[in-house]
Amino acid sequence: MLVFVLKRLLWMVLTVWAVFTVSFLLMRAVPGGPFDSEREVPPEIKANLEKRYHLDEPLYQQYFRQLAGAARFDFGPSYKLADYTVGEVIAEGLPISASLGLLAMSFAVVLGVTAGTVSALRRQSVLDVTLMSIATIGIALPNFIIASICVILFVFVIPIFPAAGWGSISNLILPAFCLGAPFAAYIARLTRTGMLDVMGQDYIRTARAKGLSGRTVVVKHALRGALLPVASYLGPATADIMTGSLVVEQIFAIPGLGSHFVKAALLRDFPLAMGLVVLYTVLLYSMNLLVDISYTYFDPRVRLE
Amino acid sequence: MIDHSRTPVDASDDVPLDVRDLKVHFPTSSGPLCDRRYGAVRAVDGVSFQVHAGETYGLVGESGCGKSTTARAVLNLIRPTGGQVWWRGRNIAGLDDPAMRPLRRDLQMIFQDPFSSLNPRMTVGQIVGEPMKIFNLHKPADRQLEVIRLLDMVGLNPRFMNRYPHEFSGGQRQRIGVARALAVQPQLIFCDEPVAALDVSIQAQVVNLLDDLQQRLALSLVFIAHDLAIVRHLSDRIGVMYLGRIVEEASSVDLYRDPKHPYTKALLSAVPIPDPAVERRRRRIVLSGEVPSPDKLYAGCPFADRCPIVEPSCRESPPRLEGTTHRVACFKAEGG
Amino acid sequence: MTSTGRTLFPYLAAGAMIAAVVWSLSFGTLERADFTFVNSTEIKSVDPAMVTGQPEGRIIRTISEGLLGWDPETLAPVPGVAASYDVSDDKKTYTFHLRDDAAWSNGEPVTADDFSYSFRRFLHPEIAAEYAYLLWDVVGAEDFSTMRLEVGQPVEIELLDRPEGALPFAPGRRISGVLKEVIEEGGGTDGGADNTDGGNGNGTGKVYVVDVGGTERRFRRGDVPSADDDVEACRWVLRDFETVGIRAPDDHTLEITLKHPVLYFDKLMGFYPLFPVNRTCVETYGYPAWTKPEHIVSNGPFQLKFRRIRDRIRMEKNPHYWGRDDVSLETIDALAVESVTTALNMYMTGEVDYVPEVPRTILQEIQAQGREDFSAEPFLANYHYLFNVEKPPLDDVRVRRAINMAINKQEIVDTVTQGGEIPARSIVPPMVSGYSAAECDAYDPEAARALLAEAGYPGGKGFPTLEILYNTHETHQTVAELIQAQLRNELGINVGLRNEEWGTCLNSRRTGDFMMCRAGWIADYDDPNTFLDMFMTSNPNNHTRWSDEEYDRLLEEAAECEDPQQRMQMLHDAEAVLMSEMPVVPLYQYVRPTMVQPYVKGFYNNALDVHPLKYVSIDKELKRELAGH
Amino acid sequence: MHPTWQQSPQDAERLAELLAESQRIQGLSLGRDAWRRLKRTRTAMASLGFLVLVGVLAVLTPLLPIASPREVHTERRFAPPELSPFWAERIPLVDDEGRVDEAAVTAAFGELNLLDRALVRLRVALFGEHCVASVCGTDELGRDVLARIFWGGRVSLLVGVVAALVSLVIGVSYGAVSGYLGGLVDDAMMRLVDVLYAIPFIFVVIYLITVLSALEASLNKSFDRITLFFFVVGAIYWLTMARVVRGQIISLKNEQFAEAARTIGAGRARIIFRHLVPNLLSVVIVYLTLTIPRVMLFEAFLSFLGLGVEPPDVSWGLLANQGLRVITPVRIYWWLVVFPAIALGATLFALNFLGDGLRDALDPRLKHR
Repeated sequence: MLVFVLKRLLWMVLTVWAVFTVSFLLMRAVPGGPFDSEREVPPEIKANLEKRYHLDEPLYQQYFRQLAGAARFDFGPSYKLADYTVGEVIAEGLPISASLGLLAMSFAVVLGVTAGTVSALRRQSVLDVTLMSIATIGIALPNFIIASICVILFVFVIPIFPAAGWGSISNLILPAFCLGAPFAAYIARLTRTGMLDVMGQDYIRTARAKGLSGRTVVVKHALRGALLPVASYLGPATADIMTGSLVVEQIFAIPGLGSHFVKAALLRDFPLAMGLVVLYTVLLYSMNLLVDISYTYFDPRVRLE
Repeated sequence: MIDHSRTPVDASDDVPLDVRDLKVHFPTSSGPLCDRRYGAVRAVDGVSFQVHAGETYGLVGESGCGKSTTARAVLNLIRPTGGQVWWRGRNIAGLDDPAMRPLRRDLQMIFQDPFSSLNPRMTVGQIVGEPMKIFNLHKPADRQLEVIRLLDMVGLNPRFMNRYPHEFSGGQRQRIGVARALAVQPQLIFCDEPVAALDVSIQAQVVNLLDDLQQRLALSLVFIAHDLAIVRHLSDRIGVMYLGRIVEEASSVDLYRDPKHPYTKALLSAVPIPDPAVERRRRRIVLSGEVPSPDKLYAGCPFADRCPIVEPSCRESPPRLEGTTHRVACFKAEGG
Repeated sequence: MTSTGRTLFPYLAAGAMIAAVVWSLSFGTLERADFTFVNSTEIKSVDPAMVTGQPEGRIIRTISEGLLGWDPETLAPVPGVAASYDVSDDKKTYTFHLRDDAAWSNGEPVTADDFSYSFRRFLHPEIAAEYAYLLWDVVGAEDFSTMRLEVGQPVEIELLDRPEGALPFAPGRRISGVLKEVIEEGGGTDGGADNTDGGNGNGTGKVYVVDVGGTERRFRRGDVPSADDDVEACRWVLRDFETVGIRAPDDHTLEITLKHPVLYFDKLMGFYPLFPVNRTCVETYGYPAWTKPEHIVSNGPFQLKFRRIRDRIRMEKNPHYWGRDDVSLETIDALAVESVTTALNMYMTGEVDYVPEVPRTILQEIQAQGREDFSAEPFLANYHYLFNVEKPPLDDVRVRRAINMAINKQEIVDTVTQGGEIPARSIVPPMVSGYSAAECDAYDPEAARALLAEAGYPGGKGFPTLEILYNTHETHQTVAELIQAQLRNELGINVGLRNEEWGTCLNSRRTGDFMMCRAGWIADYDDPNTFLDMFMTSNPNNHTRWSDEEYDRLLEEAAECEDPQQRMQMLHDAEAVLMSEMPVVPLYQYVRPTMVQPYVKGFYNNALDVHPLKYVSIDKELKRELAGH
Repeated sequence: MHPTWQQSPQDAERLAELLAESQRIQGLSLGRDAWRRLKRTRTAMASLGFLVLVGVLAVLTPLLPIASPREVHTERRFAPPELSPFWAERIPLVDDEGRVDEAAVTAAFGELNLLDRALVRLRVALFGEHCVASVCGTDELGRDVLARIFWGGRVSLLVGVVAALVSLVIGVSYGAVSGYLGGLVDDAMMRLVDVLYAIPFIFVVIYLITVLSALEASLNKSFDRITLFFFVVGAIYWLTMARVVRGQIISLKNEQFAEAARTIGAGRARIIFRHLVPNLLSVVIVYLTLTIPRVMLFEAFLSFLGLGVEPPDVSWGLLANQGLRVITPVRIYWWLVVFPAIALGATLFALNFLGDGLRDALDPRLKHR
């Protein structure tokens, strides 16, 4: 196991490097620079600006400069949030995104797995159809529409939550719900399928035949096997939910990382974009590593190679 | 008392399968987060045996002694760590899948678990017909007829060929497995505890089927079981395995009449004898101690810890399998 | 995974989730500030020299104060740190008299030296302020800023070592001298002008021969001590700031000398990039550390309390501010809320007091409701389409005019923008004070068709597909879609749309990869020049590739002109040229649809959408009353 | 070689009889068997019918008597749904001489291909210039929402199908191969997925657009941005599928039937695609039905970056995006949210039910339950 993890960490360094390099090249290949604006800066000042941020150096020098920085987790100052370094931006945003994301995720997992299991056990009953219909709606409606509707309902019609902001519990519930809803719907569907697959298998029949109670069979035997596809999905999903909650963040004015991802790219804030890319890669990679380890839990036959 | 053991076939010179000093070691790593020990499970640790043409060779031992692993290693389903597997004068040990492919026509296997060894998404006809397709046997038009013949041969109603495995009972499924193995007209079949997962009442049917087929088709069989009673019924010769090694090998008759290794004796004593009088008089040998973990290393006889007649000298060096027709690996056994 | 691991796994997973939930719930609630407003986006910086843009301006205006300020209603210059100022007869020298009681937030007085230092920093190439050109009308400032040097000119050289006892981020030791010669590395001398220094100072740089107090010394720019014995390393070689027209004869007097009269120079002094920074603070912590709330020293009516990225900037009253008695608010929150809908939601629930923008889709509705807290006042900004006059058939002025005449601007403002925007027929909004704008052709599809036929495309036959480029934004898209329909219907021209995200779009514009392109312009100060000079041949903002000698000449002469009325006439004439040549189609003048809670007093609409918060107060009675409803 | 493998004549006779009999029972492939069982599931068949209908309508949209999706009527902006007069509206499609006016058709529906033109002509022949009222209301430029839903469906359905195919073909094969081979190959393949997954696609998209624009300029020929969009979808949407499939394969390859397949000499490809992949179809199908809506919404985001549909063309994703702007506490233009949501939702419902039906039909073990 340790060997496995170490090996994967080695791979991670490689992956991060590859992502870094490709992203760097893409970023620089894209037209438009960080100091472009509707109001053209006089060329002399632009030259001063570029010099200040080392953008006048040859590309390979910039690459190695940034790579060296990245290796020390120091991406330098952000171009567009000039008072902060990339590190500070991430340090402020990540905990918020992470807590919101994990809250949404735990909500999604609990709700999704429960709904999926119930739905699978009562296959083709009214309950099943209802739950799965809700799940379908959750997937079909983009979460900004869910969020908009929630705001109208729970902020204006029944004023129980504040409209937006960050700080208190009441600020957190609506966004976490809206963020988690599509994921819950996904998980519900995946769980249901996995569950149906597993319930048809012989070891479950055997377990039933052994006289184990329905609950034990479901929880101890079936669910474990059924969650395998869910686990595969959860890896990237968790990375996404912790970093890509752009829309929900905007609607509820939450100062997480989500908006930075898009804005840094659109505004050509190279250091911030690089920092976020590396962060995301590491996050995604760790999540996938966790998923791979969790395979051995869900299916004991799986060996970590 | 009816003697179910069979008379040995003529010791022919035709020895298609010759396994020499086969070893399979699995690297171990344990502990939740760190590898405390580096070592290897010696699942198969120097197994040698020969299978004659048209012979049934029984391989017996407790669960986990390495019987299945031996079969898999011979068939190159897992990579042997060492040793040689001679098949018709060619060492096939460690061949990769593409190289092994032509040989799969000759060497087949029947699996232990009829429930998971059949693809649930394929019909019986597809399962049995697939090997023919792979090896391009028969004209495509004749294949269905061939499938029917095979199903008929293993005692299944060919009418069911469009059904899926889950619609069959365990015994029927095992017959499907047998038909699949026969589809390529093999010369040797490894039967990996083919009846262990079946009800006792069904076991006999399947064993009889195999016995019957073996004789009708002049197959060589390697029959693996943890139960001596079953093996005795259809084996010509029997090898007894303990902790990855063969500790005794003899003709079926000899082994039953005159077991020499204390482990064999213990195993035999557990076999019920269908005669109440004899059964009552019999003294059972109950082995003490636990089955040791195979990742432990032994300087001496691996059976020493549980052996009722162990002596200090047994723990010094491992015993070798000695003898000509009746071979035994025990310092205290008198030579066969 | 071992069996222990296997049994523990679900509990560990659940535990991690619960921990996250508990942790995320452990945030406290903030007390609402006296005045909370939506500031659209996270600001780039609070350093006046680093920023452009309205959100930044709102913050800097609140925590800092320039020599002059703007009246919240009329935008006329009002006293700031300078209690008064004199203008010389030739309108080239401004003398500002600083008040005695102006103080930094640490209690120290604000002196003329502070401004001199701040302007120097603002102009310095190292800071690379984007707005630096605002001060280039000051004598010598442009040379200083752009590192333009001439032989025989006094120069200052910043060495690598700092004077003893200097603060950690203070500049290096400076010596003054006279530039004798510039030697290009690798031989050859360059006696002429020397523009921006391209090299990194190592190897490819230049050697400056300077006469320092009678001895000739050689300098090369670089970050490490020079290996050459006879060449010294230095950080900067710039025009001597002593020769730049900014002087502080004493603590309370600041003298600024201009190259030529700039009639709006007093207004400029109220523009936030020209606000001062505290030298001690900057030199102690360096950028960006000095901008941290725990370090920053500012001189405005309020000071920074804390900042949370993309959440809020909390400011509180500066107890040392000279006009503290008239400042009513104690705390201010500026929220970085980007979604206009969210801003509206927060406003409607009373969480904020002022939103600078309202969703366009509801403007009609909200106007119909006749809400008193809503206003949509025009301000000095316009929306226009640029032509690339090098792309045929747009190189024909008749085609450009025909297109202009075929666009129904009234329909655009009535149906798309909806906020009461004013259809524009000139590039300078008519509301610019003291100016009468020159207008282009009015909407006349009949004449447009005739003109297009004259240009060789009767009924749009043979006219190639026209492409409109815009950066992705709902309004731009809808406007473009509408114009697409109008041109097709009126002229029979096929119009394609191309949307690009911001960076790509700007690049396409700059490289001329467009036919027609959407653009907008917001005035920095209340003067026609801010709109007109961007169409001069040499102006980098002129993406149309249009060039007209008469136009350039008129603007250049206007810049030198001392008589306001004559100047305005020249500008008018220039605009007339522009509007007959039509490299640009003015579409409409922006309005700023804003909402301000009725209990907010001292808040006025004005042409620059600037709202100094020191005048703002809260009518607590009314607020309670309204909340009671 | 063994005499016993040969059959005796009377045996042959009996077997021929059995063969005939078993053929009467009819051999069924998994596909045909599944189809037979699918036919018995009412919801699945209804969903299939609905999807076919939606597909046909999408193809035949130019034929339908609906308004233009792009004609701007600013005087009717944000008009709520109205039913009467149901048949009074007209769109100009015919010139003075009663022939179909190509310019007017282009103005109303955009550049059309030959088939669509033919359909429009047929429409004019059938319905004249009549079209139904704005039963779904109009948007902020007064464009008919019903027409926009129909024309948007053409794009979105195509997007969904392409995404589904991509993740099915590339994702499943890639994940299956990676999971089955394991070891270093698996590591390398999955790391590639990680890299692709982590590269910020905004830059990829902007870069692609730039390259395409340059190409257009040099070739003097314009490309459809929607084609490029399919490439982007192709590059992104198989990644998660690959991971999901890989996880399943890793578990499945330990099943004995996989080993059994090896003993009968099946090659890797055969084991993966004939033995393992059919056993994870259920997850694949469900995942597909989950991917399609995501791609439809993703398309809207990409058209923000200048990829995907170009206004005034429309897609469901773009319609859904309006939702953000029209739900405010001051006024809710509900029809701009509800009708596109119904279109999207109904399609997804049908997809899901069909998916469920398919997964059941493809799993022979569920036959008797």
